[in-house]
Amino acid sequence: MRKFVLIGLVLSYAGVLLLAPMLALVINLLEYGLDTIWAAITTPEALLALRLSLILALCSVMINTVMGVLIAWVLVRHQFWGKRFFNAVVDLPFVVSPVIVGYVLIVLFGRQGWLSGFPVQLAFSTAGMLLVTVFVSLPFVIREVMPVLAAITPEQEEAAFTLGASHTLTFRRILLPILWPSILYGIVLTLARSLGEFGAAAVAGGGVQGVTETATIYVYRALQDRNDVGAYSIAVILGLMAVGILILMNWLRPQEGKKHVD
Amino acid sequence: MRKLWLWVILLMSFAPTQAQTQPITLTLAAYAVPREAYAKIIPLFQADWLRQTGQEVIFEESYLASGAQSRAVVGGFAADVVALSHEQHVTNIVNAGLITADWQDNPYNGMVSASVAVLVVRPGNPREIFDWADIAQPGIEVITPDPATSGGAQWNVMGAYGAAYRGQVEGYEAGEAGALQFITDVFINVSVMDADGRESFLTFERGIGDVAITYENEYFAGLAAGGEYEIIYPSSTILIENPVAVVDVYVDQNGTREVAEAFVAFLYTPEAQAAFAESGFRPPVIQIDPDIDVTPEVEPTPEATAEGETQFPVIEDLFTIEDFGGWEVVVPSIFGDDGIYTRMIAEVKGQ
Amino acid sequence: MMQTRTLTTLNTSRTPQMIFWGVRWSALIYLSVLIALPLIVISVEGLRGGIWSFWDSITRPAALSAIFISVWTAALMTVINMIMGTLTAYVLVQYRFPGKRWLDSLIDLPFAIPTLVTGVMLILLYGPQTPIGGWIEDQFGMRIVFSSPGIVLALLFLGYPFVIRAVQPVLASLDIHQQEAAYTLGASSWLTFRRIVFPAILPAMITGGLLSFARALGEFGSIVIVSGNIPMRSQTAAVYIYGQVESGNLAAASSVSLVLMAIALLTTLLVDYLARRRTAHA
Amino acid sequence: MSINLTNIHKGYGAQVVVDDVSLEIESGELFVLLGPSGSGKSTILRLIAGLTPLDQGGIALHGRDVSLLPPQQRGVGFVFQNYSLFQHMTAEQNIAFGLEVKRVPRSERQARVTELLQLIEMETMGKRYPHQLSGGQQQRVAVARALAQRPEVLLLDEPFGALDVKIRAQLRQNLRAIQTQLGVTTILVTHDQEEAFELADRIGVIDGGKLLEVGTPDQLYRAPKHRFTATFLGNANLFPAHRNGSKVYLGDQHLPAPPDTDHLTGQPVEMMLRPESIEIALNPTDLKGSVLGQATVTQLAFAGALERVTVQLEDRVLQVLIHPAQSRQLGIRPGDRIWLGVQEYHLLATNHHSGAG
Repeated sequence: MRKFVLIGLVLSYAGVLLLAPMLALVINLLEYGLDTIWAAITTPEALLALRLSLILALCSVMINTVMGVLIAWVLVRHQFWGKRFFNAVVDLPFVVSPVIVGYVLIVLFGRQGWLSGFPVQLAFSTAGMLLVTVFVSLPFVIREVMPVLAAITPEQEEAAFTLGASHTLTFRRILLPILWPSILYGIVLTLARSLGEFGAAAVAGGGVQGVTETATIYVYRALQDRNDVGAYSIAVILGLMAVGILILMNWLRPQEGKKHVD
Repeated sequence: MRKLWLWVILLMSFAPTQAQTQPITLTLAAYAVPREAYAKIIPLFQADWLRQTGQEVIFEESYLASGAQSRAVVGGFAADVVALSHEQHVTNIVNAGLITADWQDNPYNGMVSASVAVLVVRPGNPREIFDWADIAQPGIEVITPDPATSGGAQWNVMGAYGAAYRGQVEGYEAGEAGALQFITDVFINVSVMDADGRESFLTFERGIGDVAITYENEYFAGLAAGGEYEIIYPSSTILIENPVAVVDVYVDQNGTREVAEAFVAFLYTPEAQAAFAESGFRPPVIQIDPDIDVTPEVEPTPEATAEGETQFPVIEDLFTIEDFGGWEVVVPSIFGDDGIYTRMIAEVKGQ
Repeated sequence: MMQTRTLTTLNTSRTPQMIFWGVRWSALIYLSVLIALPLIVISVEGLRGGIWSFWDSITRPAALSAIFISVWTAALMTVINMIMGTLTAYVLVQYRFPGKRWLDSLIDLPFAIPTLVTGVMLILLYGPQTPIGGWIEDQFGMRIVFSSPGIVLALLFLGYPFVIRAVQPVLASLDIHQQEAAYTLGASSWLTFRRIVFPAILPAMITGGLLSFARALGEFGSIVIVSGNIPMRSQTAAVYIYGQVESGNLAAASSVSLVLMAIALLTTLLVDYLARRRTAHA
Repeated sequence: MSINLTNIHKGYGAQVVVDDVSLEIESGELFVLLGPSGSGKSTILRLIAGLTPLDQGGIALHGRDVSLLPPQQRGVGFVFQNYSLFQHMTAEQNIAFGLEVKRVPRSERQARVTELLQLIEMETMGKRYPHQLSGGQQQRVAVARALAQRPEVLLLDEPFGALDVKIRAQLRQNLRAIQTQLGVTTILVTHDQEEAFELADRIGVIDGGKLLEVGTPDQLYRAPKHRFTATFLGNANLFPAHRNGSKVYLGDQHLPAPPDTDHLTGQPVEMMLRPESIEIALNPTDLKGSVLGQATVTQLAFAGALERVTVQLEDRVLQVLIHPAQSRQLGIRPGDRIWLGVQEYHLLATNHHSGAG
């Protein structure tokens, strides 16, 4: 009896909190009819915005995967002064208001910024948007990889060393396969966060249509332009991407009793 | 489609400094509200420029809140032309040394469009709001944007404040004390303050509030999009003026001075002004040409139509920001850290 | 002693040593540039006018209340989600029921969906013109969106997975024998939960809760859409910062950011400490 | 000489872990490093493998100085206490890994893996993952993996530590057989004296980072030089004694001095009596060896194949092991007075104390 009460309670909470808003969005969109929706999605601006979002997200995933694994490695395996401080600040992007992130970029690289002599145009450019996207999605790979890396005993690597494997070969053949599920999970989280970034990218990029406008900025602007069908359809596309990511996450989420992939 | 992408790639790779025969890129940084108007004006200008010079103009348009746009340009967003809601935002760019010429050196003082602060109510005006005084009544829910983020919101505050200051609001004494009392009573009624003017009006459209303080053009834009509400013209209100300027430093960098100046000049032509009028903007203070019909395509309020009125209604007591010393005085004294409004809002909402 | 030193440095051949240092330095420099640089910028901008102007910026009524609103909405969310999240994790681990897999997948949705879209969805569901939003306003006279319940609701959505994902593995790895032992000793299942299960999962609950708290403090995308943004009433610190940036008041924006970051950093340090303590116990 | 350690030294800060150890190990020998946990024996193994950098001294393998080489270039096979199999690889892949690293052609690799699987008697389990294998099986795979490259030296760090007693005994025999068959020079680290006795050609006893003594199991058991060795390898009754002339004096008793102990004359020494070398009789005339004196039985305990008798000789308490049959024949009970004799005894210098001191 109590079992059913608890299950019912949890299902209704999750339903009201998570499912209902999704349904509201989809229903509101479908009222426009498929032709209108298709037209709204295929406007050049919408496509360019989606394209930019995808490019930024993919680039940020690549950078953060490589650097994330490296940083996780250093934070787990190396001993150095200030390690605990570095360990704590890794989570900072998690909590800094994205608007501030965008504005810091302008303060640093803007026309009269601290580093205005920087050779690459970062303020109000896609490069700058990439930088802030990389920043806000930095912690995910690191945080996923660190515990797994910490759980690997050094003997596995030492065993490989005594068998003649170099450091790089050991990393590739011994560590990477063990870390891979957590890296993938981190990648998916990074992808999701990058795709969804709004505040920082809007401030850092200036939101020029077709140039520095991402899908989320497009949704925001479309709402302002009373282009509700455009806003809802891109929102639903982002939502569908989220669902795709969700499926990936569920598939990849490190599970109990399945620690080692066969 | 394909062609556009090609251009985007091209534009991202190098700065637009092409020879005359090649297409030239003009970057417009505007505030969000006149987007519909520019959507009509830009093709007209492109055709006009092509006809005159044989050169194609490609537009990069950015529409953000006016303050954000101004900051972006100061921060290095190399826009050729800025069209903002608020003179102060252009002044910021001037102060940053990016606009070097006297941008107000034209018959319209650098202003390209105008509007007035108005009240918009639900169909049938159920709460019986007819003038400023009515929105200060207890129990009326008022929507206006946040002056901290929205230039437009400052116009709204100054419209209310100014009308009371001039003794045009029933029940409030003329002068500073009465005006402060009036905006205090109004802001007690304010329930949502969005980041910019358009967002604020959308909130009203979504069913929040009994009355929105907004701009005449916002009302017409909403009406055109199928919104159902009524406009109330206060007997006394402020004339809203929207500046446009060429950013000298950037046009010289981009090699776009000629086309940028031509574009700004084009905004004053009858066809461009007609496009502004269609979107609900009044022409700048000095009538460009009395013969031009600047009637908005959209029918104004039913009452106005009934009276056969097709022009923008005349405001009995129309005042400007200059009556209060201009923005350079008003911004610090009203909206500054220690300004009248800033102290008032902390007190009102802190209760 | 001399000999000692020579031998240690020479022991492993040069290449791995260089890789070792290269890896460390590139990782640390990358972290510093990416994270410390913004931190420095915010600190310098926030403290540019001296400590008193900083103090002045953060004690201004609107700033103080924005920080306060951010903290209480995030705290309320954290408490609710610690309860509902633990319950969800418990149901997911203990019971089998149709739709369990779906529920398990759905929980990560807030991680995946752009928060701006979350805001849009909430308005479409609870806006005053929607059937649900209208009904609630008529029946209870309570407004959801454009008001503080909207903020809490957006944060609840955002923070839901954190506690669940922290508690779930701990619950799953709990020794079933402990619970069985408690049953044989005559303990009711509620007592068993309270005395055996609860103490075991409490650290995970707190870790997940604090993480979601820190995450909620900085939330902007959904809040900017659903909050009423009334200073002193429904304006959160992140939106206040946005307003200050927009109106060109960078010092005030930086000051409030510093306070937010300090709160968040303390929270993450607390999480770190708790996690450390948990592993020490295990 | 297959392995040659010269004055090797390792410390962490002020803590000395390996203190000036020198050792020579013959080709094909199975050498056991025996010591309590924390004695530094594993560290010596890691120093030889190059997994821990050396502070001082030299290590040569088959005449080649490897002191400065990384582990990859030392050509040693290493078996870890917890096996450390690669969890994401099958048994076969684990064994083949080292060959892959050395770029051994596929066919040859396959042949070698099959051969090794046969050697460890796991021909049918090559496709299994470590988590599908028992502890003993994992341990055998680890040995096979270490042997795959035909290393000059095989190092085993407590290889049976995590296994239960029965499997341990069986694996010991396997290992000894494999080692003899391949003739690979082997060092095995353990804290289990029984394991050391069973496997070792020679044993090195280590305590507090110092290599105390080296010898065959028999030597070390019967004639240890150190008190630590005496007590760590089996049980020993130790009593202060002194040697004078051709006699050893143990309190009032005196016994003939063992051969080759002249150098201990005049020094304080300890006499070591192994429990099984003490005889019990009801009459002194029944004793075969030297008479120790008359003692009182205080306790009798069944200890499997033998019976443990605790006796008190004046103020000394001795442990004696006798056959149960003899015990029955004598019919002794606690409180009985019996005669003690000794056939074999050994003298140790007292100042040769164990430990780092």
